[in-house]
Amino acid sequence: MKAFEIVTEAINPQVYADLVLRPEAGAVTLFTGHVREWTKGVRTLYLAYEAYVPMAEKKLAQIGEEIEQRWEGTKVAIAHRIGELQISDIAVVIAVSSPHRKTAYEANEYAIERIKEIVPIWKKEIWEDGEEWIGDQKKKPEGELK
Amino acid sequence: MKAFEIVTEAINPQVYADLVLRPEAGAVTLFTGHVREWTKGVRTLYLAYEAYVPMAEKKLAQIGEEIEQRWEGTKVAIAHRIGELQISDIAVVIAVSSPHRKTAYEANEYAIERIKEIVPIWKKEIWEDGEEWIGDQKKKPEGELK
Amino acid sequence: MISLHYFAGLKEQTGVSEEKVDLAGRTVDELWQWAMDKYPDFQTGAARVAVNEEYALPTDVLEAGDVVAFIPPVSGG
Amino acid sequence: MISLHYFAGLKEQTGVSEEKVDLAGRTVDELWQWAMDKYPDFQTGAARVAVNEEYALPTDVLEAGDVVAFIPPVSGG
Repeated sequence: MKAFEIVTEAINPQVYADLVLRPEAGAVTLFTGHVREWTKGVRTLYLAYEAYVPMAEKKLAQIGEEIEQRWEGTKVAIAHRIGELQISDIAVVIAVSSPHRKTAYEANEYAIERIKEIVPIWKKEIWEDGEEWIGDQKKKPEGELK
Repeated sequence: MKAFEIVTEAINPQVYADLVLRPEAGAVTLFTGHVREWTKGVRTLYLAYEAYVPMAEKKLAQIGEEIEQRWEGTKVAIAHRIGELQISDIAVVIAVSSPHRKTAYEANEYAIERIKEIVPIWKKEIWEDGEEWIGDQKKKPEGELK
Repeated sequence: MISLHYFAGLKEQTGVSEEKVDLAGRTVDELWQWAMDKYPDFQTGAARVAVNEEYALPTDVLEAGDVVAFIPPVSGG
Repeated sequence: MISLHYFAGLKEQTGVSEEKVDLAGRTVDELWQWAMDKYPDFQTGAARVAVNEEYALPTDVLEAGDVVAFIPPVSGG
């Protein structure tokens, strides 16, 4: 169990929430990103995630450091799953603890935005009639971010 | 297990996350508010929460309805624990699922703000040298909200 | 009769959590007058009043069988 | 020698996930020229380059033993 890791098995989010809890924490936010069945009217059968694992874990840890420096008193844990994921499976979990709740929300949302910018992980959507590597979510003008 | 409830035993947050998960949900935010040891330099020994239970559950459900009307596609579950709580115990859990992550964060934060406004629950802080019912958090100018 | 409920700090001021009183026909505002006469520590504005589990207005009239609660400033979360 | 890694869509274009090449002393920009010559589907700007697990600048010079990765637009989360 590392605080910043790429995993290949099902994610148990509570493990990461426990990892950030401390007596001085009044608030914990736990975000889980799930495989969604429908995206803009297209039905996803399943997803396949691939990562450049050592760099991805390094970048997840970097995001943790960015947060702990920017928001005093926070502690962060992040895991992302790779391989084949079915509908409703957890792809990513972000746990943030903080003395105060506002920070816990802000820092958690910051983490998911940064993951989508700098962490080398790629998602392939598999539909009934095809498949496609998804990328460049930030630049697609019509791009709908999960 | 109700989606909006006052409980007297330890809260298992995963139960409420599971309650809001659906195939169309891409994001789940889970907020847990914990008993914090230190507040403005004063050490808390433990907390005691009291509620007007039937009205509190009704008001939690109302907050859920407000959210599901304001943010389309969301689903909400909230539980608050009463009785004596020790440091790091979970006092409140808020689970929100949504097709999109931004909404899941916003709606979750809205829920905790509304709880602090309208839900008849009271917290007594017990310190080494005294105790006090806490109230009117919104009005205290120096009031530090968890 | 209507039943009155007190919570948290107010309960410590009254010494009771619940009592039955004959105030049917009075308004919420009149209930406050009654409460402040009986409990000198009570102060207007120190609590909201709920009737049958919904926040009430000062002009609302109490009816026999109502369940009324004094709701001091809440501090859940 | 340096090792090159390809991921996701780029890996499907190259047909390999990894290869060893003799490009020590070249810049990242020159690596791009080399890659576009070898793989006609490659386009400048279609990926970032990481050297030893950190994003690199076009002017960075590759050294023997470096681990280089082409990072197409990421889509985690």
